[in-house]
Amino acid sequence: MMILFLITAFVAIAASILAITRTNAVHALLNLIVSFIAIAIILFLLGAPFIAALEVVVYAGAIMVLFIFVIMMLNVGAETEEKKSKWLSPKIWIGPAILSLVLFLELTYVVLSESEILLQSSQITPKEVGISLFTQYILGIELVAIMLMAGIIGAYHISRVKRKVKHRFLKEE
Amino acid sequence: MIILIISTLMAGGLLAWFLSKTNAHLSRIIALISLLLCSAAFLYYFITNHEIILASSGWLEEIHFTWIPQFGISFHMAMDGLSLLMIALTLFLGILGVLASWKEITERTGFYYFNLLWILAGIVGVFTALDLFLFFFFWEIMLIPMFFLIGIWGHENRKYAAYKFFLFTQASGLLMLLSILGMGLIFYQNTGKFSYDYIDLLTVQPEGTLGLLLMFGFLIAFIVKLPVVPFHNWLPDAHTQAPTAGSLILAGLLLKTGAYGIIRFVVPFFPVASHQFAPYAMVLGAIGILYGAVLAFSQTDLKRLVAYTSVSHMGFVMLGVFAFNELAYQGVVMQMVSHGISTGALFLLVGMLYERTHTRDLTQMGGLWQNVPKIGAVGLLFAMASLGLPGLGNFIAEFLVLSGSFQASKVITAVASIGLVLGTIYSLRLFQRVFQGSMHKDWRISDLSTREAIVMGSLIIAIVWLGWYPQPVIDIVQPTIQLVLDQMAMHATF
Amino acid sequence: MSQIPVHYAMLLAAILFAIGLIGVLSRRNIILMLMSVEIMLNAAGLAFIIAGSRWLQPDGQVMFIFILAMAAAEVSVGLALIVQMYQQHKTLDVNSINKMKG
Amino acid sequence: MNLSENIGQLTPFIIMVVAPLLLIVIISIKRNHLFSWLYTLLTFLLVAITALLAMENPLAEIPLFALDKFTYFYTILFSSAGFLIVLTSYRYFENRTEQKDEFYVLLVMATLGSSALVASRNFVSLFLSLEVLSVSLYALIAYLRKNELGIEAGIKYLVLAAMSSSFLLFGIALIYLETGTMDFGILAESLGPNLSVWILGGFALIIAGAGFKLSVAPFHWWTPDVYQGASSPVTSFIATISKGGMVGVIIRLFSSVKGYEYPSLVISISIIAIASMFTGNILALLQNNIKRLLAYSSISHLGYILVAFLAIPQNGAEAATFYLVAYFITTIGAFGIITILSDQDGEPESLDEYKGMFWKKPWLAACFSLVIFSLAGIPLTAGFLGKFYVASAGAGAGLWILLTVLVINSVIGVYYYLRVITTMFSTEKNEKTLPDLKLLSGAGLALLIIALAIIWLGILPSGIIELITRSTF
Repeated sequence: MMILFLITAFVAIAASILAITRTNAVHALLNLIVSFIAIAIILFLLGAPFIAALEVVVYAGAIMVLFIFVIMMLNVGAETEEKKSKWLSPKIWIGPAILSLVLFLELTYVVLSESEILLQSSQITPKEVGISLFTQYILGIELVAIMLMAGIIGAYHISRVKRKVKHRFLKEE
Repeated sequence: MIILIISTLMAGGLLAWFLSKTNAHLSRIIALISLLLCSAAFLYYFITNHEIILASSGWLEEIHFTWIPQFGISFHMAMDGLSLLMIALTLFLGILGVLASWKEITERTGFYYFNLLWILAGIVGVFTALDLFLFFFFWEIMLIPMFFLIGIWGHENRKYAAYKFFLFTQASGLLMLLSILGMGLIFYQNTGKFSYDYIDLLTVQPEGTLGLLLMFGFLIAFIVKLPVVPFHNWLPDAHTQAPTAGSLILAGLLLKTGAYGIIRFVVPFFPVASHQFAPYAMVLGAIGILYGAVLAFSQTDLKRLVAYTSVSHMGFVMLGVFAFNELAYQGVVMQMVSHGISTGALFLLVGMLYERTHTRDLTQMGGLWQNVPKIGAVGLLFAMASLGLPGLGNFIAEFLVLSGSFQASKVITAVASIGLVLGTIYSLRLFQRVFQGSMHKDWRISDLSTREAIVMGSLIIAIVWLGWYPQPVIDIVQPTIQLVLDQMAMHATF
Repeated sequence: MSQIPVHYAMLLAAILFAIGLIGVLSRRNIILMLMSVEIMLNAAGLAFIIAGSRWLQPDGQVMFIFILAMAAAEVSVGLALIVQMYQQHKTLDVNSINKMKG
Repeated sequence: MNLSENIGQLTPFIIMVVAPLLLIVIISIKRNHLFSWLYTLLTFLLVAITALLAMENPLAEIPLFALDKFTYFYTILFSSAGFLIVLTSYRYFENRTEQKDEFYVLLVMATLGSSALVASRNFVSLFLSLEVLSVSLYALIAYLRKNELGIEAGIKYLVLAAMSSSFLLFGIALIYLETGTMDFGILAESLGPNLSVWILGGFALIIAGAGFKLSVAPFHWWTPDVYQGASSPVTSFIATISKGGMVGVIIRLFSSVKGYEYPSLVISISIIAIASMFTGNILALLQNNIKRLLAYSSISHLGYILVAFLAIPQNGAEAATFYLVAYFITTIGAFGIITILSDQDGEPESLDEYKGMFWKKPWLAACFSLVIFSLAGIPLTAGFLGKFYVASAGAGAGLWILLTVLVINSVIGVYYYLRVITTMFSTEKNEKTLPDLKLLSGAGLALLIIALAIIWLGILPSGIIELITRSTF
């Protein structure tokens, strides 16, 4: 249990350090995703499986995809063209790959061992969280709704392009 | 009565400002009319009540409303003999100020008279406020219009002078605010309710170091205004750069608020502390007398010269106030009034000469007597007043102060008396340089106009009257002096 | 109570937080700065889960969900701003857009 | 627990939730700037009125939030401030070709965030309200997209705000970890006389996060850039409502956990207060850009408010609130005037553009002078009474060192405020023409209200003090 935690923690820290030291945004992003997945496993170990799933789905999934989207959208110009060839060099992907491998092995071990770890992981069940969320924190949900609304309006207003530019990624704009 | 004067002045100021768009001349007339109205009301009040005024020993007229009850602040104003006298001086010099700027101010007249009248309103408020918060309020109200007056209509270096004036007085004023808060707090701790009322705070009597600290808060504000030597720095600049009426009001009235503050607040609030501090204060006063006189002697700028004489004259006030006896206090009050008149007159003269010659430089002038004998005669009279010639108001004042302070400290008084000799030297130098000697330029200038003659004439009457028959002034302020001395006797042991 | 000592877990959160902070302060590429902020937010979320599991309360997890939502909203506006900035300045370097001084 | 029973108490908030959503729907059908403007004015007015009505009968216990008089007072303050900001800015946005209506939507949402922030009695709601406010602000700061400075300011603010939010969150997490609660009331009970390292660390991080929002030194670096880059109505909003929300919730937190009883907290807040006063005032001395000058001056004003914080047992909460009211009116007035004087080319930011303004536009310049005097704390204005209130509370709590610093800073402050005044009264010729103000326009009305309010608070403050005393703790 403890050993699992330490390994995952090491992966998370290593991936985060790699993420903030990369010069290329996409490489940083790859590392960041690994870091988030590592944190998801830690959340799982801490007894919050639901949150662990959310971490993977929303953070490592949705938010990071948003980043990738923007990075790719902005990647225009000659300088990036020449870098493109280096993207696939092993130097870049070997780090995240190793870290991911460690996480994968760990997960496999957890799943196969079906030990007390899985049992423990649901001390606070998603049901409890849900009940709490929709009773005690119902007004918080309302505020989050408003916040997301403000985010949508703001993002829409700021990024709206007046000139009808046909961008290679955003044809329908 | 008090309210009437203050509100008339404020309303007159606003009116003068608003109407200046249609006719610039109108604002002068409105300013004059509102001042005359106030004076008339004041005279009427004085004549109908003069028996009570001379007989009573307390507050003549009291206005008391609750204002901000949460802080125990009330709208409390009252007038006693001292206030009455100072209001009279304010109105008198105010009228002269308006008359003096009749020709001098040609631009932006409306706003000018607005400022002028609001300064006067602030000064009247300072002289009558009995709630310390209210007092501070008026203390600041007279500051801002003065800042504009110097900053907009002043001479070449006006911005610098205005800033200096404002920062000096504002900084010291805020220290006073802290002291006021401290007094209120002690009162709160003693009685469980907040009050900034003068009468209430008289009972506070803080002791020891605390008393000294609180006293310094007040005292610094007042001696900056007065000004006493280490804090006099702003004065020559402000006086020199201000327009004539500005210098008149600065010297004649604003400096007096400092003296008034010491008599009214510092000594009664902190008899013990001020008694401890008295020797130093008297030394400061004596230094002021000598320092002002020496510097006055070495000036070449006419206005600066007169400004430094104020420093010297106000040294007498400082000396007298901290002598703590009746004689000295009578002298202080006399000095306040007669200095207001004599220095005011000198500033007016300088202003008149400047209007005609466009210079304030002593080295440029000389031999003006042939051209303008009337101005010369008036100048001679007020130079004499300034040096303390018997028969004129200043003599009585200085004599009383010196004989009063002699009882308190012989050495300091003796040193201070040298100031009288120096006063003679600089006054005569002033007169000689301007009016006698050879003419450096071929001045062709006119003598006193009727308006100016009225102004100077009334000043001459006032100063001569003070010199020959000062008793009414002394009688009027007697109750106030008695109050201060009683407070002193009650709490401090000599 | 999970078997992982609270202080170890908090140490991890703190380290991640510090890494994120260093990232924000040292990187000049605006996208990387935003990513570093995400690391910081994530570390804070982790700390909430640890605290929640210590007290066996769902509040920590609720808070994490809220942080998640906030991060999403922030990133969406932030990326919109970045796109706009890139269109105006053709750069992602925050130093080179620094027009205001004083 | 039952929300439907307390519907009357919730009305102001419901209006602020529903109104912007409805406006979005209306915008999507047809855009009309005048309509959006009037609609928003009406919204703020309704919020203020319903909050005033709800104030009569407060104390509804609902989860996360405290709907007490304090909350309603601040809600009224915020909605009135929002009203005035909107009132001044019609022509400002009309003159720009951008799409204008989203501004109003975001403004109301941000005001909701600020009001909810004050109402928070739980760290969860504190965080969420703060984020509603912040997310709306990111877009508002960069609202004029053509303005490069706006985008720059928006990005700076976003990164720093997100960073400060994570500080805040980590701090909350530490406190939660140690005490097991995020509710202010329960937290107050579980704090012992000595704070553990974790809780101290938590508070330190919370102070850092909150200090960023309040823009007090040393967390103030963003302030001048954002003030300059954002459009004036938005700057006005940041300077007032956004900071006011934080002040309100900190007062609530500080007085419920009795923060003034812990020496470590008192010392750190004192240091922050002193640093803010000096930093703000000294850096403002060097400024020639009026918006940056006001930014630095706002840093020092927040420093003054912090002094009142430490005097919470001695009317400090009232003093801070009163100071805030005075600061609100004054700041909205200052930025309102800049807004009014803006034209298509931009805003009059350089001090030189105000040269001799008094002789060309006496009314506007007189209003501006009044505002500046109020900022400087000269009697007859609201600012003076605010300062007096703070000083009196501070004196009551025996904070003489802080008060001395306050006095020194007031004098330093006077110097640069006077510079603005003398510039306006300067008799030098200035070719630059400033746009006219129609007295009967919304902006004219707003200025009139502001000027009257400054004088009213400066002369007869007892009514509002009474109200504040009844609505604070």
